[in-house]
Amino acid sequence: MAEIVSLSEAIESLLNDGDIVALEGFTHLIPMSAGYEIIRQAKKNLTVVRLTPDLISDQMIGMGCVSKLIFSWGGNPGVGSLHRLRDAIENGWPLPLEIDEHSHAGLTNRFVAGASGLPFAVMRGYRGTGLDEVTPTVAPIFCPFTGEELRAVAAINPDLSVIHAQRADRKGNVQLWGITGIQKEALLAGNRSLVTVEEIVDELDPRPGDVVIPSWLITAVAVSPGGSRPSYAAGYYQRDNDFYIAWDAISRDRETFMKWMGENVLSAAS
Amino acid sequence: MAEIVSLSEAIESLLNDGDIVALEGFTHLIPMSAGYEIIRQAKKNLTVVRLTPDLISDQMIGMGCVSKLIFSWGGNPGVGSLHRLRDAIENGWPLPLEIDEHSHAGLTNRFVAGASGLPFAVMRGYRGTGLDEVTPTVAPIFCPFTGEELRAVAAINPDLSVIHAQRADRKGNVQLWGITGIQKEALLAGNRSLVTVEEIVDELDPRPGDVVIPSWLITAVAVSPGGSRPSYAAGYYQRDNDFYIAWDAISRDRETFMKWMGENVLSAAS
Amino acid sequence: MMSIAAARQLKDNQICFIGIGLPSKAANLARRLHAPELVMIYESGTLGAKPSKLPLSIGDGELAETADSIVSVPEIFNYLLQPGRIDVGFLGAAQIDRYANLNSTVIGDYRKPTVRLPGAGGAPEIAGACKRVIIMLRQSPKSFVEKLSFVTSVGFGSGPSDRDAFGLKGAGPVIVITDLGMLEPDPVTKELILTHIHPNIEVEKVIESTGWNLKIANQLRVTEPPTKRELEAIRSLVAAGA
Amino acid sequence: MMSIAAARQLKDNQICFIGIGLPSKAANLARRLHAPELVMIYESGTLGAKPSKLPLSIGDGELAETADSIVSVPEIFNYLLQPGRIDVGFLGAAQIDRYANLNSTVIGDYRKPTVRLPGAGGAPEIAGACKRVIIMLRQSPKSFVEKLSFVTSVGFGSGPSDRDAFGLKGAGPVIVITDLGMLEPDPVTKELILTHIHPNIEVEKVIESTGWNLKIANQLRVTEPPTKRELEAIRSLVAAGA
Repeated sequence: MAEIVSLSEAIESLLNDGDIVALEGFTHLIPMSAGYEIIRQAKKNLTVVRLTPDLISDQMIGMGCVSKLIFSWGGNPGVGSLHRLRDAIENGWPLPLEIDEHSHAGLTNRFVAGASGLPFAVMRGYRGTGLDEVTPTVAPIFCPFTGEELRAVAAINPDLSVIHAQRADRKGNVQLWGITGIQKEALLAGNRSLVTVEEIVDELDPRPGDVVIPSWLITAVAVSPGGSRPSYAAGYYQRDNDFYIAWDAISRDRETFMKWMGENVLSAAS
Repeated sequence: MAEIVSLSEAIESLLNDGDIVALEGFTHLIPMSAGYEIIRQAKKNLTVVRLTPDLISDQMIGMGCVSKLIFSWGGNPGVGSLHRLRDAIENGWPLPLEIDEHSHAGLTNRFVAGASGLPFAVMRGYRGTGLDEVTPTVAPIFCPFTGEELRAVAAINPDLSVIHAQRADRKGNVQLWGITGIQKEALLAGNRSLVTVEEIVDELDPRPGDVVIPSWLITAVAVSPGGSRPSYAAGYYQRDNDFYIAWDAISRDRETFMKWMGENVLSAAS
Repeated sequence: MMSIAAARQLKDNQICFIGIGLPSKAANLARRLHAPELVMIYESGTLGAKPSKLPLSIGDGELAETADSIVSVPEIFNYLLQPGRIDVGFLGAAQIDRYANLNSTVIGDYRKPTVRLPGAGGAPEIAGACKRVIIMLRQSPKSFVEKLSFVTSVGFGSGPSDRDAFGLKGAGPVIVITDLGMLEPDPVTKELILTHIHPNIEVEKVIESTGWNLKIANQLRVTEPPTKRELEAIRSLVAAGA
Repeated sequence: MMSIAAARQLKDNQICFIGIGLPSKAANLARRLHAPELVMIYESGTLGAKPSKLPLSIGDGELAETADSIVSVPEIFNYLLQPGRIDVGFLGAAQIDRYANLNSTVIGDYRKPTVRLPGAGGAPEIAGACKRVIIMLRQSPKSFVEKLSFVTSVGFGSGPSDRDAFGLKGAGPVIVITDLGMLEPDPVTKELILTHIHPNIEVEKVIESTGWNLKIANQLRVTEPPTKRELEAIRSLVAAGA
């Protein structure tokens, strides 16, 4: 059964330097506040897994928490580049960044395999592309019935998987709705898991399109109102599109970025 | 986009003698009326696919529509045997019945592979069991990353997949809720698909726990009120447990069975 | 006695994979006694169902209505059962052998069966993936056999190393509860040993009802008789109807 | 002109896989013109979204709120895209070659890139599995290149037989729409041929903007100029804001 703890306790007890950590939320319900807490606790040498690294990974990379990134699309959605991600790959600043790169479908299936307790998943993809050559977690596999050549992708089982959700009840059952993306699979693939939530309520009244994750599948739940900003939580607040656009200028320059992080993240309480 | 047609038209135009037909509904929303219509149209030489063959398959087998059964649990739930199924396997009456037999997990993954456009799915299972030896649609497969031995199951893509749902709108979008089982995967695995529904409504108002299948994934929708009886449709009618118990006596004897089918199915309008 | 003995095996907050019949009765009994927070999972996809009466089928409406959440059948098998997230799985069968392998497929030859049984259902993966497996089965020479007609589900295969060899993740069967007593696998050989006899049952009766040369534990115990509270709970459960 | 030309490629009732930017603009334009029942699918999981304005990201709240249904990301890729159920996929890229292969990964060496681009996202499987692929890309010698830095998505590989060899199910790219004109694959060789130039564009300009020796169709046509209705629709769409 999930323990209900504070966000800072959760990151302190569940995440170690050198861990593989997945932070999921496909454009919606991105666990931003967990990322801030990881930065405040100056975790090091992390392998971050995320389909769309987004601002959360840009910040963790720029602050030197990340030595490897497993991803499938590393941009600022609708805006352009992630400048901290680019600076790390192109110039090794603040640290060199190793990458393990997939398509969305490929990384999705790595999570599905991880959630299913299998060492790999099978898919139609990669053949003829450059990723097929450069990515070691992709391999040929042949159908034992038809002989057809397909691709296997290696399962991913993060040490810790973090997602953000709208609500939990007092037993730690979690409810999310709207675009629910890859969150369930990412959570189930994790050896440990943390769900940050907008609020804890007495009763999770059913909602159309909701996904309810029982407490017994979760390690810890932490309350973190606004924990997705500048991403959004359907029913709670909207996506701050202006901030995504503003991030381009903030993150483009190393000093401006460090100053912003100091003022807005490092000095903030969790 | 799905065409809205009558049940008899649907079975006539979508199902041919010799076809592979999946009829799904895991204990709930079993497409019974579609089975009755198949019997009335005296379809022959069908391969029926169903995790839990249940009364619907017992009747189709007893009436001589079925030459092969692909299944994973062939009993009368909570009651005992399916006597027509047993009579066909044990005594070849009315026709010999070929079987391709799996575990629930195995047949589930055959539908998942079929729905995913893959020739097979990978799972942990079968090793050490008799099914591993007698079932040709199971084969060893090895993880290209870890070397671990697992099992592949062949995809299944029925010529026609039939499910029952609570409602559709006038465009043919379908909504079901409650226990939704393997229905979505079975439907998507089919080369053609038919959904029988309790009613057609102007607007599918969202419901907690509902599954909405867009019209463009469905070949035809047919209205069939009470189409699941004696199974049930959550929100419409309850499971007729008494009839499941009564079926044991009706089906035990060939003549009693034929008489019941004549009076209750063959002479009824669709 | 069987369902009471099985109910006692369950602890509060455990996650149990439940089939219809005796397992469902045992789990619902435990929930009314010492394990109110037992999480019951039916393979139809209902998680945390809290039925007020015993369901006839795993698809009964009340299971869905009282569940914490309902998931698809692929999720049940691929996301919940296969990765080993379930604490306890219950199984029955038509036949069992000394290594707790089970047959629920056929009696006689597979291609020309004397009796065709319903088949595997969820059993092989429950046997393979649950952390612990509890088997419930009435004891007779026809059900406790030297050699199964068909291996539907693997207990310990042909001995202590087979589960590892087959890549089965769970610990396998931990106890077999019958109408006469209880058998547990020997920690080393994994052969089933009679460790308990139920009150008023003779050991000879158990030996006669076993189709193989049954080994008896050095310290054979008598199952604790049903308490008044257990008997009342079972009566009220049965009275609520199927 | 690019989004109007792309919108014209779409037919009513088609199922389209949409990315943000030009594709989203083109599809929403088609929906306001000749294809009101166009089904728009965003890879975030929204099926049949009907946004009133152009979304900034594929996760914008309005896409979810106006969708017929929302499915998980595994469902989008495994159940809908991979089996070839999508009629039209849109792609952009940083580079394209004469066989309509696309690069959105890096400029320069993969291990030591000059410019690191966002990467593959949904593109490789959109290119592989949609029945038809429409590519939208501004034309310049830097984007229309003899050799890609990296093959992110396969158009026709190195010629007409590669899609079959790679097991790709869809027909591949059917048209490349640029700011200067439109290119279509030769039915036999699959090399991109200039088939249309936009109004007031010189053929020389197109040739100069292409990094390979561009072939011109025997019957080169001029793209039909935007109609008044098209221009009004695009203005109202832009006015509704991002």
